[in-house]
Amino acid sequence: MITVLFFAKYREQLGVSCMDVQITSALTVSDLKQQLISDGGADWATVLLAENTLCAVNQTLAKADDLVTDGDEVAFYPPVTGG
Amino acid sequence: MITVLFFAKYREQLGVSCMDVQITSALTVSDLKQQLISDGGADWATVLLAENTLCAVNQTLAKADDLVTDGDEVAFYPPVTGG
Amino acid sequence: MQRRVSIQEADFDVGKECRGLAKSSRCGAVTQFVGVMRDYNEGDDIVAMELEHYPGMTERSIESIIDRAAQRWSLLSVTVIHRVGALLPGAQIVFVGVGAMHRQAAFAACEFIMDFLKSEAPFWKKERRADGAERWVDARASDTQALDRWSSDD
Amino acid sequence: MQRRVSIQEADFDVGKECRGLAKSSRCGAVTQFVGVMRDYNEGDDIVAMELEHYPGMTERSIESIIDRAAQRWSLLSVTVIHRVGALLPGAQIVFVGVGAMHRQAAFAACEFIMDFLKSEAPFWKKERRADGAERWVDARASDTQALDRWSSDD
Repeated sequence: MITVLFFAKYREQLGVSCMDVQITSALTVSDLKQQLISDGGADWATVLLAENTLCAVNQTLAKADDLVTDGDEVAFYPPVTGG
Repeated sequence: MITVLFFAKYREQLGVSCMDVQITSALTVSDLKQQLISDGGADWATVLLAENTLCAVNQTLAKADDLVTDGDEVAFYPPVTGG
Repeated sequence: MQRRVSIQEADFDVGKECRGLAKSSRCGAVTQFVGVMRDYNEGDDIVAMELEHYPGMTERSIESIIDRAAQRWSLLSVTVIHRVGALLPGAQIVFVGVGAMHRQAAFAACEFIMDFLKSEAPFWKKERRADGAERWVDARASDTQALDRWSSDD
Repeated sequence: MQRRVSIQEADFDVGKECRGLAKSSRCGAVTQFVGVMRDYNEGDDIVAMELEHYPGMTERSIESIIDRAAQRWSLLSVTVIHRVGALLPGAQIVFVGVGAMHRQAAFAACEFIMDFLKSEAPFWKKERRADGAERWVDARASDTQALDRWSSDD
């Protein structure tokens, strides 16, 4: 099981801030997105496939082909606007 | 008559912070230095002819051939070290 | 090097932070940046703001930025404070302070940390306009461009 | 633009100066530099310092530097405070603060003003060493070199 987090605009658009997701084996960030979209539908595709959507695995910025394994914390969020 | 000021190391070396100087007509900063050296002697030459000695006329940085006229305030000082 | 990172709802005291940064007897220069909430953005009057962050990752991200700055310049102290939660116009949002022996390092590191914080640290601003509408602030291309200068050699 | 220049023996309050710089509702960025007296210089322990200045010309010189910065960047507020008289290690010597809408202008102008203050404003430092000897501090070539970057176009 992994934990998936959403922040800011994405949290509002999906109505979810935090969810547990079952994965059968290690998979890439891309694969995880596809799994979430097949479970969630069109809104999820809009958020997760947006060109500038960022992903962090275990609180470190991750790329599309980085691996997600059991127990990981994965976050999806829009470009940051702090400071 | 003009007023001549000395600051920091030069004030200490010459033992003078402020003096009134009679000038007969407008003269350049260079000419003023020569007049002060002929009145003051070797110590004055050391200070006034040092390569990095700065001169301000009426509180604005001045060059060797800038003019000094009656009533002016002239200052000689070493490179600045504030901040 | 002395390092302090704080994510907090409470306001901060710039004078106190400055004294903390200058504690080392070798410290000759303290540079500080304070980001302040404006009442105007992208053509609209803004009456309030909500700052969201990613707890845990925010701190890690800022610590990583500070480490990179400390590898690049000789620093004695760094403090980064970022507020979260509800803020009103005029409020202090972010503090970046750097203490060093010499001013060039203090200036460069302070701007470096601020530039990377703007583009890497997971914070998001939501503005409330005078007409009551809310909107998430968009990231600015100029903040990404600001990083370019740090990738060339000094 | 709001401008404040003060040459004073008294210490200054960085927090208060910061609030003063951020008064405009358009102000989004405040950058501040604080120069601090070190207890060590050119290989010697320093126990005290005396700061001399040229009253009148100092203020004019700093105002001229601020004016040049304001022509180059869009600024909302500038404060420069420089202490004179007797100072001990750890003392705050100089404050340069700049308020602007955006951080790039605030950073650049703050460093510009500090660089020119260092090479133009008529202040002189005399240090007293631990052994009682006194010496006038020599100007540093690096402070003259720091001006070079401001002569090229940005």
